[in-house]
Amino acid sequence: MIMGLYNYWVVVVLMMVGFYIVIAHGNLIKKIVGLSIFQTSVFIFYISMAKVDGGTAPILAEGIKQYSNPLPHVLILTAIVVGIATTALGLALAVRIKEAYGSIEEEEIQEKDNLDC
Amino acid sequence: MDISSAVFLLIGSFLCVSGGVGILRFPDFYTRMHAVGVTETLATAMILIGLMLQNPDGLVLLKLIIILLMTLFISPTASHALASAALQNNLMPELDKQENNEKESSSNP
Amino acid sequence: MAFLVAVAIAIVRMKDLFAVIMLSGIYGLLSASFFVAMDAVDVAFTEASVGAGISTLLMLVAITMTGRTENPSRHKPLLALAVVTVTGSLLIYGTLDMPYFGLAQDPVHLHVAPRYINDSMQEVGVPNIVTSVLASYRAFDTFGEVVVIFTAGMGVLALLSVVRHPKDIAEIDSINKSMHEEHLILRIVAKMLIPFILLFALYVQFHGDYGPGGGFQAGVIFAAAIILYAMLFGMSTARRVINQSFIQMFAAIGVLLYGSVGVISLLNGKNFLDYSALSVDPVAGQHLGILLIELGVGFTVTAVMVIIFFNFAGRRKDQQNKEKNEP
Amino acid sequence: MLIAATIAILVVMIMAILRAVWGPTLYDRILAVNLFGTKTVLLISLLGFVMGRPEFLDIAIVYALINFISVIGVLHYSDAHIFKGGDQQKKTMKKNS
Repeated sequence: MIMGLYNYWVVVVLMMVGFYIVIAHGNLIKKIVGLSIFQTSVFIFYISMAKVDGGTAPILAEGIKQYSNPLPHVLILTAIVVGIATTALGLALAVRIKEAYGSIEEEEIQEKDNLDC
Repeated sequence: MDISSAVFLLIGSFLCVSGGVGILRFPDFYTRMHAVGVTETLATAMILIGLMLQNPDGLVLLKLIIILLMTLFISPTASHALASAALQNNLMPELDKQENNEKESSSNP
Repeated sequence: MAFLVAVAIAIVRMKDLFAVIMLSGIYGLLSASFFVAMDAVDVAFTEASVGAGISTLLMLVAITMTGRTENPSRHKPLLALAVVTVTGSLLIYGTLDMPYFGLAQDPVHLHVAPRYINDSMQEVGVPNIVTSVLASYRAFDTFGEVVVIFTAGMGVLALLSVVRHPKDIAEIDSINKSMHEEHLILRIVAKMLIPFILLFALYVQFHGDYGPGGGFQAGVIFAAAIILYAMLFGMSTARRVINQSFIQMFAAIGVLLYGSVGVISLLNGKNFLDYSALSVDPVAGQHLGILLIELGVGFTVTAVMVIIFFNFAGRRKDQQNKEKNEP
Repeated sequence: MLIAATIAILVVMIMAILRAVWGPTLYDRILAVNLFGTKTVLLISLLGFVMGRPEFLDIAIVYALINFISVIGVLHYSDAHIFKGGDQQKKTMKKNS
């Protein structure tokens, strides 16, 4: 019973760690790292759903009956690459923000915005 | 065959663990570097040879050999780069502490 | 299963402020080994090259531009903690209804997957089910992903590209001269390794039908080789080898190749991206289609990764130059 | 025996993580990541044998390559030491030297 749901709990914990970083930290780079942790936790969730006991990797070979579910693998595979692309975009935004505001701390950026208004 | 493979694997894992203990317990960066750099290559080679003895099958053997070769190239290079970068950035080994003297002198490039 | 414990240990990372990037590299490696343990070899392949390699590098480059220290947070973390705890416990409550891990009768495994596992060999003729699902059954999705990647690359280009500065011939010369002083060993080893990496990337690209691999992974590995070259031999040298506009064209060619395969099958009277139209024998057509599409994916991913890296690094150099000129 | 080796490597990985979290200097962390990467290569190859499908050593090759590239990259970008907020780094260095 405990082992049965253990994976999902770890996923939840990881996801919450990522979430916490995103909402509690002001540094934009840190936030991006938090987002990527969140993302990875979703990946782990999908992949552990795909696992079948006694199954092996979904590459057909002779003499193997039980395969793991290939569909989540496909989804996650593309998601990872898209994830890196979006992470890069986020980092690019952070770099531009640094150039424009001289800081990547959320509060300082907001202060500067308030001064401008 | 099985026994020799087991022996190789055991030696490899022992070296791994000793390297791990080294990275945890040694007092400064260069000694840690020493512990890791020396054991790492040998341990990897041992374990890979152990695996090769497990399964003498064409393509798998080839891939293992490729991994072995690449490890032999890569890990000394990486260690070298790391040590020289640390040295260039003025990270000095702890030479003044009495008890560390011997270890330092052997690892200081 | 021992892995999950290790993954949980990785959580410790959040307390650390300066080594976050290093730890996120370790985190990527860990999650990739977890994927191997979970039989998802293709995913592990991708995560290995992406999570551990490229994303660590990109974050590092970004950090050199934005500064390394993080201000201590002035928020009250209690509120955030409360939100997180509540959400977390709700989610855990939700998992209680989940089917247990690894059972073969899970609803997930009963719906589409059996068809992929049982019929893909006859219909597509590719042993790697992940590849056949990725490139044939769900090719439309993958097309979308490729376009997303392309768009992200263009976004980075729009945000970070610097105005073309004149080619620094002087810099190339100085790098060539410094060859014997700095990074000598590194450069020689890299010179030996880079052809091998490129060859291996090609192997991954074309072996994707039979083993783990495919366009996404091969693209990332290819890009990693180019990035290694750019780091060790200087950006200007790398720019001379791989022209910026050329690589931009390459990214577009990848997407176009993918799309045109779809259009060809449309013109031949089948559905969009139905490769059976490409050849008389449907299975051979599928083979050809998958090959072409993986090629398109590989092109785009390589080009976009290289674009992203070049723009980050070029931006950084630009900033450095400005700093040098100002004081 | 395979299992024993796997467990040994897991133990070393935990040690490397500890060092990476702990590590007083930047280079300690890089060293730990490097060690971790090599151990992951070994772990993947061992896992392939444990699970009885050793065809997937490609992944281990990728790991070895990527590990090298990322170590070089990290060094390249930390070597330049143009960290704008780089006081911390200098402080730790002084402490250590």
